[in-house]
Amino acid sequence: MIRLENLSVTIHGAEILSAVSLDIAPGKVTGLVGESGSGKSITALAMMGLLPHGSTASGHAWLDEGDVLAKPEREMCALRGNRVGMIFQEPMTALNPLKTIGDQVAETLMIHRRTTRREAMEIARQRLARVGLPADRFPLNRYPHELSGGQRQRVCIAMAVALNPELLIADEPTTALDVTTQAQILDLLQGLVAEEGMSLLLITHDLAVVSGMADHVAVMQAGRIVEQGPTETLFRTMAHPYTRKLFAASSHQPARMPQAEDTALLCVDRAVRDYATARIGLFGKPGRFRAVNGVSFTLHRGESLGLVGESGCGKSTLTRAILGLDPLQGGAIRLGGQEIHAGPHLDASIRRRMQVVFQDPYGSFNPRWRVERLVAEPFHLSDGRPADMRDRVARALDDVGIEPGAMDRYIHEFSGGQRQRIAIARALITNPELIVLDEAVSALDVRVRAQILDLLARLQEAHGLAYLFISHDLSVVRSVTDRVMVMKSGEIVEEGPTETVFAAPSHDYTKALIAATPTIPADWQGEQHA
Amino acid sequence: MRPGAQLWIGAGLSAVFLLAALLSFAWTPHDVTALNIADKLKPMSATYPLGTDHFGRDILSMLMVGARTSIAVALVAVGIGVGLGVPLGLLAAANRGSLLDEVVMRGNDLIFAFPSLVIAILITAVFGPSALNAILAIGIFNVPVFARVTRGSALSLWTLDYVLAARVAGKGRLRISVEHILPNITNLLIVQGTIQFSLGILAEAALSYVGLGAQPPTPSWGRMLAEAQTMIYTNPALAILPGLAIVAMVLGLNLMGDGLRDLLDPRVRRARG
Amino acid sequence: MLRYALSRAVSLGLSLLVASVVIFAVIEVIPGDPAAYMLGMNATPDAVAALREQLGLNGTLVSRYLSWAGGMLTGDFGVSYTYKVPVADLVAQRLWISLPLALYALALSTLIAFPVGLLAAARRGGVTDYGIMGTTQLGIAVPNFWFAMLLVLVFAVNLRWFSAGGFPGWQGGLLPGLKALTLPAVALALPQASILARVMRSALIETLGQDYIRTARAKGLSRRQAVLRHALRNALIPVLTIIGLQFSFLLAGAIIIENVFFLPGLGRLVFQAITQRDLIVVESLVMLLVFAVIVVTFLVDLAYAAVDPRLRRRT
Amino acid sequence: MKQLTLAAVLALTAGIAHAQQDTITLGMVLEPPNLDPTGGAAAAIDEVVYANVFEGLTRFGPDGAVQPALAHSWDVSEDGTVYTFNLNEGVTFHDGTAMEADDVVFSLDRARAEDSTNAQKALFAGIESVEAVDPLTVRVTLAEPNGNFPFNMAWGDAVIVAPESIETAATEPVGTGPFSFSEWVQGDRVTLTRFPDYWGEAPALAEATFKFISDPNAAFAAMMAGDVDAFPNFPAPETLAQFQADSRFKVIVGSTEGETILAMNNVEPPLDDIRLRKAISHAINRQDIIDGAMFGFGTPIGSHFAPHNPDYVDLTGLSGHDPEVAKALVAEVGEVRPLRLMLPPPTYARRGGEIIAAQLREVGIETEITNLEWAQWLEQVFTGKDFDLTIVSHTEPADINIYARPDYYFQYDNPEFQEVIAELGVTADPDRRSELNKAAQKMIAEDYVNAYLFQLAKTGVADARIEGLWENAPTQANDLTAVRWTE
Repeated sequence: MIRLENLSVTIHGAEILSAVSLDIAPGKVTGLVGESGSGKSITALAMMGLLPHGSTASGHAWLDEGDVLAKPEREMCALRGNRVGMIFQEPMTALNPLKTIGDQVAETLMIHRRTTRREAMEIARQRLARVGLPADRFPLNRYPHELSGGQRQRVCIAMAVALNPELLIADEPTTALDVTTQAQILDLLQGLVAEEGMSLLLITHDLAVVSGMADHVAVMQAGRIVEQGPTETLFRTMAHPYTRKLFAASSHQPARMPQAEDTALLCVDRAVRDYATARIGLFGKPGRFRAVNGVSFTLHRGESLGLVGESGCGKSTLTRAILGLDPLQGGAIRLGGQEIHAGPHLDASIRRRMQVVFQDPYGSFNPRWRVERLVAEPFHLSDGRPADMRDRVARALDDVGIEPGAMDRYIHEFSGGQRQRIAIARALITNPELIVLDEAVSALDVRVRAQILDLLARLQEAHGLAYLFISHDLSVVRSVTDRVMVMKSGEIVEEGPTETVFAAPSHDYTKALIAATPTIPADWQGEQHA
Repeated sequence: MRPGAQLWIGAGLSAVFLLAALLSFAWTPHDVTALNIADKLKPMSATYPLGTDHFGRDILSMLMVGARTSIAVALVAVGIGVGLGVPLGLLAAANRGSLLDEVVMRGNDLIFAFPSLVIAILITAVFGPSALNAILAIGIFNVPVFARVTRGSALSLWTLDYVLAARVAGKGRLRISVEHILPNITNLLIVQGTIQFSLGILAEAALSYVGLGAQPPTPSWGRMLAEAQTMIYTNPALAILPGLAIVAMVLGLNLMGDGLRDLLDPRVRRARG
Repeated sequence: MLRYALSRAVSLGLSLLVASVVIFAVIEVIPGDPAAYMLGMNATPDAVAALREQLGLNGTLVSRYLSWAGGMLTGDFGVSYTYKVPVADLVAQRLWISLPLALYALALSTLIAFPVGLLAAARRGGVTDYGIMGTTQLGIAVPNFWFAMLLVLVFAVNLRWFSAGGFPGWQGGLLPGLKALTLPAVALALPQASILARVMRSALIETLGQDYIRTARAKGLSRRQAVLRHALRNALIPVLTIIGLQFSFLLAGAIIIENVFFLPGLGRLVFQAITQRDLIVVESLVMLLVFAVIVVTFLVDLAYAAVDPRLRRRT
Repeated sequence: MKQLTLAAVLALTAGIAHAQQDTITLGMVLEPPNLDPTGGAAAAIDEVVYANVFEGLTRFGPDGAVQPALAHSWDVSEDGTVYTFNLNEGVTFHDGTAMEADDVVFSLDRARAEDSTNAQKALFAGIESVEAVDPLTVRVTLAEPNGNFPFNMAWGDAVIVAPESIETAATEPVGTGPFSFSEWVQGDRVTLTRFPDYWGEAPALAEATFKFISDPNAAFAAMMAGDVDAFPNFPAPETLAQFQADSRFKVIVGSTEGETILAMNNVEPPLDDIRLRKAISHAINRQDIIDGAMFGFGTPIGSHFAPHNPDYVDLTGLSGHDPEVAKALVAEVGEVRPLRLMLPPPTYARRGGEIIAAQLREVGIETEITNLEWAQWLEQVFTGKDFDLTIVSHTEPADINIYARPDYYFQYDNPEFQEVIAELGVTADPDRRSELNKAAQKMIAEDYVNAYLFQLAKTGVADARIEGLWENAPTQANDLTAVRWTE
């Protein structure tokens, strides 16, 4: 279909891709996997001729007889959307908010085929139905903001395949989606390839997704393809060390010994949390939406408790209530016997026993403060800075593997992984008994994630910490928690020891979740189990 | 123009006027308060580098002292805007959706609804024309601008994790506003400040053009323009020079504002690249 | 959509009420008695007192406010002290000059700003972009009354293409009227066009960076098609706000320009009314200007909902 | 060089002939608030209607002398308390109604009534009764003899109006004059047209438009661009040189009744000390003020009297420009607080004020300038007397009698002076009156009541081909009865 030959790309002088050669076979699924920053998206954009401002490409991208890189812009326009379609990672912003979904899909047809608007809309209706958005439930005059993330990604797919292109490029199509929606989208893509003879270039950072989808896989590191081959042979052989390291990290199990005591630390008793929705008209009463509906559970000292659920199930609302950021509308939450109620005037003694680590390493720190002041902020709770503040900060940083000299530097000088380590140091500074980890590793690359999980396991043993581990990623939760709770639309639908829940789920929703999570086939990893 | 170039040209131009204003405290080629009718309407010469006006006063000295008036009025007016507007904006953002937020926002819309020049004229009619009243009149209309800019940018910061972390660390809304929010919007306020400063210069010129700004004998560019207007056919320089001074200063400030925004706002720098 | 318009209308009504109280209070405090002004230096005190009675200046503050505010609602704005003509007629007469001038200036400003802003955004970072940015910086920096002076000097006195000012009235047909408004409109339009062009440019650049533009390009749209079909409409929203603000400024802000061109517009009427302490005219006029601004902002809000479907269903 | 090209260009374009020979457009700075001269004091009202639309029993001529008008003659009783006016026959108002004795009775009674809002009510204070003897004769009885009564009846505020049309006089004036009101576009212009059956000699002009241009620059541009034919009181003296240099225009320089003075608050310390007032008078250089503020137009005066008046005495010597004397006097008086100088809007005040402030500073007297609008000046300075110094031009004819009123804003109280004025009021004999006038001038000059600056010049610009415009301004008026185009 398209054969890349020594494709190299530099943007503003920095070399992003160097001598990438890849043959995308027609009618087949080619996987391109690598960590963020490895250049996989740039490869796709180069093929589409959509490289950003100020970049230069060399080498060839043979399509039938012509070299795509050499084609003039007019010919590229005729090619894009017609013979090569592309979808992107962020469905929420990929559609023009001011145009209906019908118009946007029909536009691809009208741009290339000079068809009348009526014909184009008819074809659009069929393609939308084909991608799972039948016109009766999703009329063509709907606007993007009225659809969920998954549904919008389906519209993007409909747009990309409206003219039955020979190649569909999917750049991290499901990374921003929930695991169940991801499974459906991947099935849809596989169906399109099978039924319409389309070839698919699937770009992702998730080895499990690639293992389940691709016929041929290429592994990229820092702008180079380090290894490529048929999927099963590649997983079995893993000739290149980087591939092995990548594989080991994604299935990493931190060594931890459960050391949960039986004394209760955090008790959530029939917690209820409502949101006021927009009021109808100036005088209309604001509507109520129940996000957390009577949740109860107990977290024991030293225990790792997981809370799993898809976005919108209410787990972050529950977390904010536990942290005392939002008031409860019913029930109560007690930490070590003392009740938590929202607002800054919550007694400092309770707050000192609980700390939090957030998801986004880049949003968790005030860019204008030095690391020392960032880590020492929780001292605000122990009314006044302790005399030995600097060396307590140094000890905390050392504890998380950051050299104490970092104290006087600013946060923008650190990588994502280092920032999460500093966030953990901040959480440790007041020797809390419970740390709430709200999607703490979701934003990290798989190898960095493995290191952080090891760190958390070590700290738990050293300080006897209890963890409340909140995540949408089942495989991570499975590897780090003693007990797990599955949450759906505001309620805990299942609870129990992690291994039993994962091995034999009782609730249907849990079953669906586990089935939807892509995993690398066990027998492929026979020879070199980490 | 690279952002740097805009910044330096702008800063250079503004500095020229700032220096002229500061210098005028100590020395001006001629005393602006002394009139000698005999030397009226002289063309440019050695003794009078830019000529003299209809009272025989040296135009260069008038422009220097005029710069002092304009800068003082515009600076204090921006001060009022920041002093009142920023805290209001921070409070409104801290208590989003509360009554205070609604009152601040409605108050802003109301002040914006008033035609600024008409209100300025009213204020000077009530309290009598003077530089102080011009400052008041211009200052009032700076408050909603700063309140709106502060509230807007503060709102987006309140959603960030480090503010949540601070709340988890038990800090109150006021303390968070001062320690976390304010430092991170100062860049924006500096840029907005330069723009409001240049608008202040224009507003002071307009007010003194209709005779409501600084009163004689303190010179002001706007009034020089008004007095020179009738002689524009016989001595055009009289009217053109103060106009050029206003344009140059405001241009300088705006270029500096643009340069600062590009320099301080990483997002713009990335978009440019 | 209707519920959205209704709730906005009610909150605007409230602001109008507050505005009327503020205006009345400020204006009643102005020193200087209209009656004394009208009767001049040799007037005898009892003549002044008689005139005050005649003009109804002696009622209590509250009673005068209620009669004024009540009158405003029914369209009777009272009678001007100095001109002894109903304020409504006076304002209507002057509106026939200020409104066309404001619209003329707004049209000029928009017609210049759109293409210029579009060009600058399309050629971002190029020489044309910096050239345009430089000239718009200059346009903003020029005080419009000074620019008006230069226009009169060049076009009216030297080239004699336009009259130096004054307004022949609309009876003589549209063209002479427009001709008289051309120089003032250009003087007003220059700074506004510069501001609008800059807003247009930054709005477009912001929109061109959005993901859906990349999606459009991936669908096969050329760069130009992507801008026209997708970017332009999304960039319209911030531009609409600025146009709304500019119109309300032009309506009342043209005071000085009306003075330079001795146009008998609303701006000059307010200015003269303040100097003559014709308080009833000042109050009514400022109230009208505030009302006009609030109506314009309301219309801009509705225009938002029309352009952006996300707002339309918001109850 | 610049002036040459400008003049050349204008000469070229002026070629187009003025087709309309019998209409004229007059420029005016201030728009009249309304058109009823008996209801308001604004000079602009008289500038439009005096002698054109409305007429009184008597009227002022171009030289200020009192001439017959609606009353062709009048006789006075020996004791000077009874005046009998004989009215012209066949005089009609513009609405066709006849003008007879009962209209005169109505007008005078209305002006002197208890609730009258006439700005010059004092003119009618002396009247005891007004009766119509017959349709063409009116007898007016005064409480005490008043030689000035015919002079008082010539004022604009004493014009004759009809009861039928007085209601709408403010917006549609109906008078007996040669021109009738035709249209008023507020803020822009008033148009008068010739009244076909005028009782007197018909005017040469068929239509006259008064255009209101307050901005001096716009006034110059309008004159240069030919939008306006004549500007009787041109607001920008600094551009007159340009008109003088241009053959298409002529500059008419005359004098007015406007004595421009630096008024001092004689009651408020330190100005109650005559030495300080004397110092101030000597510190002032009149010629510099005339050149700086009025660009050379204006004649210096030594007392509160119009130079063109036969009884004028040149007392400028008493307060000549002598900084040394002024400094000595100031030293004598000792430390003086900064004096508040309040300036009304006209250019003679705003520009004159800056020059005077500088001149006083040279002799050690500091001043604080505050610019006021007329309304504020009237309330704070004129009625409130809350000021130290102010500059104003008194444009009412022969108004030296204001120094006899202690309550007047500069609060001068000299019984001896009040006797002179009282006697002047009652004597009709011209020689005695001239002696009294001269004594009055000397007295207020020696008391240094105010610093007398200059007589406001009447600087008018007109198309060279227009004749008949007043040169001087004995009263504020634009009498168009004798105006015509020569070509």
